[in-house]
Amino acid sequence: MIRVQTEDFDVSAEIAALTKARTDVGAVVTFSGIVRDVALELEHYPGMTERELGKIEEEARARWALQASLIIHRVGRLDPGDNIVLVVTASSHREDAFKAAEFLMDYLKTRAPFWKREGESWVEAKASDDKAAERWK
Amino acid sequence: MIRVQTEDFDVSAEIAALTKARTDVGAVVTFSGIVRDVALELEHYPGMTERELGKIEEEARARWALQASLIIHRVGRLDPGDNIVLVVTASSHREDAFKAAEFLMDYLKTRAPFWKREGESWVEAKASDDKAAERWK
Amino acid sequence: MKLLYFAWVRQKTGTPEEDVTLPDHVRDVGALIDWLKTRGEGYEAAFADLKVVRAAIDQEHVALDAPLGRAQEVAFFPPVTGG
Amino acid sequence: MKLLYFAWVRQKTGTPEEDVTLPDHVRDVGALIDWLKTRGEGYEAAFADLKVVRAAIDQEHVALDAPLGRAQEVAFFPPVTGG
Repeated sequence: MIRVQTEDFDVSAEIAALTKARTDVGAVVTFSGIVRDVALELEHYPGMTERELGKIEEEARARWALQASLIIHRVGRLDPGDNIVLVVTASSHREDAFKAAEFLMDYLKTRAPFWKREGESWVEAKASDDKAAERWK
Repeated sequence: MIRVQTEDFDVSAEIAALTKARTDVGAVVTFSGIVRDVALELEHYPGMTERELGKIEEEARARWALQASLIIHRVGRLDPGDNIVLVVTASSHREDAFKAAEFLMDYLKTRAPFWKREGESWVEAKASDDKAAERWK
Repeated sequence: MKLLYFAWVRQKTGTPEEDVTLPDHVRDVGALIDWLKTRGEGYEAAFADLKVVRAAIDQEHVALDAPLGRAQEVAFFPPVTGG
Repeated sequence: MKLLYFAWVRQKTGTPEEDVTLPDHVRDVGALIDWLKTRGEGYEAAFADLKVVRAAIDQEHVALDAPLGRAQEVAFFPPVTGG
């Protein structure tokens, strides 16, 4: 599942929704990205964002045995301490849940059309993110 | 932080407690282990459990740049769908948070003195868990 | 053809989107960029350093030499920084 | 010396813990196991297959040939299965 939203999210509620009424999920991994020292404005490319996130999720589910997965990305103004992004992966086995969550984050960071602005300056893309994404090839 | 308890835990509340009033945490990874099809009874070695978990956490914090970490393990009777274990790692960088959480789980699985019983039969240790722990050496 | 601009590319071109009719010789993204740069200082500034410009055709990432084909929507933006 | 047993080791010995006074010649975990096996069928069953028995001295994992030294507490249990 994919959601792009201005509202915050609740990690426990999202885990509960994904695992509700199932007894085949043994491992749930979540990644939350949080705004650090400086407030951000998050811009995105509506339409393409959902397509890219959908493709990334599909790719993760082709590579690992997941019972459920979720990507939520917030847009708009975000203050220090605010949540930016949530990835949740649910599997029978912890290794699949961990690997898929890392993959989702690495691909999201390098492929999903979001841009962060801090005050007047746009955040620059990091070479380390490209490198992290490379390892899944 | 280490907790061994019979009560359930709330992932969001634990994340909030770890990251409260900080603006240096950019990445939070959680792992929740959940009971699958069959109810469990979890036995442990009080005293040694806390020591082992403490050592495992200390080792993780020596290896990766973590701002905070938490291990909660439940004991007693647990039904399908119930939480068993929670690991939370908070870092400025996602790679540290991910690696540390995986490490904590791999070491916990092979070193922390807990034993699971399903009905009358004790769950057997898995060679795959030993192998997973080996890679951190 | 619909053109979209995001982040500082949008700020430099001065518009989030526009509809354009391309000259016949503009058949790939590179040629489109060259043509856009003739349209004013803002465009020249936006496309001054192509190492930091990315493109998408119909909401799919493409290289800057990709053919336009029957593209309905072309977008230009900096390397992404979400997550 | 205090001895502790967990999981099926506890079920087989029939006790979760006990205090014992060891003969002088019992100086390592292996010798302790051999001595315990002389104390009855339950102990014999608990220690029949040492591939699946683990030990801790004073709450630290040790190998089955570790010296007892000044151990106050020795525990026996199957490979752990938490998490």
